[in-house]
Amino acid sequence: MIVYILCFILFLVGLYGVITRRNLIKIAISLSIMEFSIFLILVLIGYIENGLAPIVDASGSAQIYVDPLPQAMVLTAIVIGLATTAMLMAIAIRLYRKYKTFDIREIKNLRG
Amino acid sequence: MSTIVKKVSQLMAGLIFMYGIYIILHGHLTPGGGFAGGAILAGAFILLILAFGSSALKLKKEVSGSSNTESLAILVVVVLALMALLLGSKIFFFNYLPKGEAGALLSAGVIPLYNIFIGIEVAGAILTIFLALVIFKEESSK
Amino acid sequence: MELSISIILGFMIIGAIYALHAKDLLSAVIAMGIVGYGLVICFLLLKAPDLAIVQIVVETITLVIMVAVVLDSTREELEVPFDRRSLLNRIAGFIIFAGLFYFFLLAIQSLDPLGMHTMRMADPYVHGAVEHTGSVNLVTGVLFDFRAYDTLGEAVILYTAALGVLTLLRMKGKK
Amino acid sequence: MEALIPLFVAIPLIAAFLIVVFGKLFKGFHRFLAPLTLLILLCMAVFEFTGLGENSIPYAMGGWIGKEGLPLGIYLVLDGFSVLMLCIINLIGLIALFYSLSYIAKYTAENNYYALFCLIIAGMNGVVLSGDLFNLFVFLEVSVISSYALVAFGVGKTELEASFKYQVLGGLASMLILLAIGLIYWQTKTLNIADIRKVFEGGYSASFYLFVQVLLIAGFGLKAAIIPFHAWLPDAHSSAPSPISAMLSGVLIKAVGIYVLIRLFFNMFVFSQEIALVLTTLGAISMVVGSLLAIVQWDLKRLLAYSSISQVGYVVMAMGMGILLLLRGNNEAAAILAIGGALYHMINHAVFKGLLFLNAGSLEHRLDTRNLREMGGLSKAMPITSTTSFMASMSISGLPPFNGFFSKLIIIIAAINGRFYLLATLAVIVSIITLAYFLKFQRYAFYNKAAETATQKIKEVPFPMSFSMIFLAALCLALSLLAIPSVSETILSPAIDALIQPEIYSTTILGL
Repeated sequence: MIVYILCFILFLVGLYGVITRRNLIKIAISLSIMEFSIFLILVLIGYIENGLAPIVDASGSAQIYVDPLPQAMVLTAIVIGLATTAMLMAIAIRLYRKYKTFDIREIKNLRG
Repeated sequence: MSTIVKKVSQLMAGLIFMYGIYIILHGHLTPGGGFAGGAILAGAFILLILAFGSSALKLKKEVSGSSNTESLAILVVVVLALMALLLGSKIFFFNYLPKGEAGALLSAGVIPLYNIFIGIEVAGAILTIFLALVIFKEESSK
Repeated sequence: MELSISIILGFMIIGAIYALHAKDLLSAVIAMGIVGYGLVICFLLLKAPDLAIVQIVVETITLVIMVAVVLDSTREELEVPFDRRSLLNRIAGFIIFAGLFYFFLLAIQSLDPLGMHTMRMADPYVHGAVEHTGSVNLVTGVLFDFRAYDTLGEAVILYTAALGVLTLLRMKGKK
Repeated sequence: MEALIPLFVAIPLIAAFLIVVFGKLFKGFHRFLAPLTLLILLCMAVFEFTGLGENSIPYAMGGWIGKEGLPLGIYLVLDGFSVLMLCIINLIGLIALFYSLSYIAKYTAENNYYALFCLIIAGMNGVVLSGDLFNLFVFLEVSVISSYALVAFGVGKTELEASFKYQVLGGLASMLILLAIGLIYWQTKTLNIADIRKVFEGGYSASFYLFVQVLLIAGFGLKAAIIPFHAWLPDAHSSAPSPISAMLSGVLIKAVGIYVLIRLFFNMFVFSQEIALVLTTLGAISMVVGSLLAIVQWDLKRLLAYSSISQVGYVVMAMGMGILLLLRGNNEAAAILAIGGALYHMINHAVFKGLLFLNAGSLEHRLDTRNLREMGGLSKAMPITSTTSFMASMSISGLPPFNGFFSKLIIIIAAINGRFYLLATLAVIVSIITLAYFLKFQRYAFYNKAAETATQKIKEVPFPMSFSMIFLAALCLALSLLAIPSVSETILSPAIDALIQPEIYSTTILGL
């Protein structure tokens, strides 16, 4: 259970960052950190003791494999994360050109 | 960038490109697949752009090319998926090609085809994102 | 297994905390890289080579994009002033976080411990999957056959993001 | 019939890809293809609606049909509730798109706009049809990511800032939802909504159950902008281009927020008292606070955005009331009334809030301002805008004979029958406050003495815009007919049945 608890601590670190940081780039980093912790929780859920990586070998003998479904889910989620980060970066660089800063306290409507 | 960097990255980009294609084609046999391979392909292009640099005008042509490529690739994916629906089985995403012998390169029905087109789509999308950022930086710093 | 992953996770947490508190944005981005690459090692230990490959490539590309955004900007972060309001905020935040943590602990008490997973929906994705899909790589089988519709959605998301970035980064909004 | 189900997602996707490729080559291609796509989708939705009746049709993706009651692949489910949502989404989408034909002409990169519009429609159709938790998440991301880009379509300062705020809070919501999905998979080992319910019916640990439900309420509450999760909505909905505001306020927050909450709490979880209380309270708070915040606004679109929070509060509150009444068990008629009222109000809100945002767009199109203080005396210059916005305002404030009156009345009657006297009083008071701030809008925009602006020069908006407004205004009147029992029997009853009898939903999927 200790690994799940550590994962959740990582999640909380990311959440803390999203709430307290005042810098566009750091907010994006915090969101990525939250994502990473959830990926790890999902893969940990699918892990099976002494299981093999989910690639069937040629001999075809019956063996224990880890659960491929959470892995497929995480693969999807990784790509979603890339998409979100790209959009955030596009907005951040655009705002930077307008205000010459990444700090949201300097940007009019984003305060608080 | 210096000549050494350019030469080395030229060589490396070729290797990375080959590796990406390998990953895509063997997606149903070894770890990896369309997503990993496509991202590697995009990485090769990004390396070349970083090493050689380019004018915004030339990059603009490339970005419209990559955007068109990704649109067509994902269109092919949807059409492949729709094919079974239209051919009468009434099933979206039906794996209608023969499965072949498990473990061979030409097996698993439509999966390798999906892998290839998803790979092209991912490469195009990542390249588009990168090029759009670079073009914006060049144009707005003028 | 549990121990080695815990150690790597410890490093990831330290990296994450450093990323949030670094004065320099470039080092913050690189510290995020530590977390991302640590995740790759965890994936390898947990028998998920597909994910490891995708994560390492995607992480690299994310880093390239982020560094490109950060490089020619001011990297200094403004100080957060410390006053009574921020103290109150901190106390409230601490209570909420402690509560979340406590409820998470309670919630996972009854769930399967690490490695004791059983399969219900995923059972056919493993047993007999090779005959059904023809794909030796079970994750590819799930991604492109059993749950191919999800994969279409995923590709569409990346496509949307590319289109969105193109839209957001055009020079003039109105004619 | 069922072969059409995947086409609800596939057709708009294909249209979007074609628009990106050929939009640059042929001029006017996108202006022709996008409305055509939406028209086809609307016809398909209406066709499904007429043919469906009380049934619910599952569709197995890839032909993977489960064995022994265990689902295998991804299921799409078309039942009374989802087909109703499909009709609303595609109808409002079509109207907003038709309106865009002249509104968007002042922006650059028009073909990207139409492509993103098709993608947002595809995402919402996917969410509404999905019977699989993770698949639902994926299509939710498709629709919200395209909405991030559309909010910032004008790339001005305020648009970018609003979009950033929206993205950060939307990203946070997605993380909470993904965590909840992971935990649910951990407990139940399955992702199919009907199958998850089957596992939960067999027993669960109370603390786990509560934690997951709270995560989901926070996640989808952020998407639906229920107070206290509303911070992004006023910015995002007010700075987007007006047709997009109409889409976001009219259907997006319902399709990805309210619809999913209702679907999960009725068809996936077994009812629990605590969560029903939480939903009712959150709904009541949003209803009151949203209207109080709206009354002090001078920015027209911000006023409308806050009023969206308030009206969505009505829907959530009525749903929570419905669950509470069902749990009590002795007053099922009131429960059905509450749920029916919530659905009816949801449809109505999509129509009149869409119309109001289109009105605001017309004013902005001609005057280049959203500030109510800078308007005035426009009732002569823009008669169509003025009349339609008057109808929409009266409808949203709940005056007869418009549709808003009947849906609010049904909710209030249900509250009184269920002995929630406090909630009934609050609903009446909020309705009066709503009337107050819409009278303010009417007075300052149309009937005040003309301000600095020379009103003679202002003309009525072009045909596509005025036609869309007239159509929606007519719909405001027509929807009042839903209050007639025999009409609502055919239109609303299948949706209510799908919700209060989760066995129908489960057995059609698991019984395959």
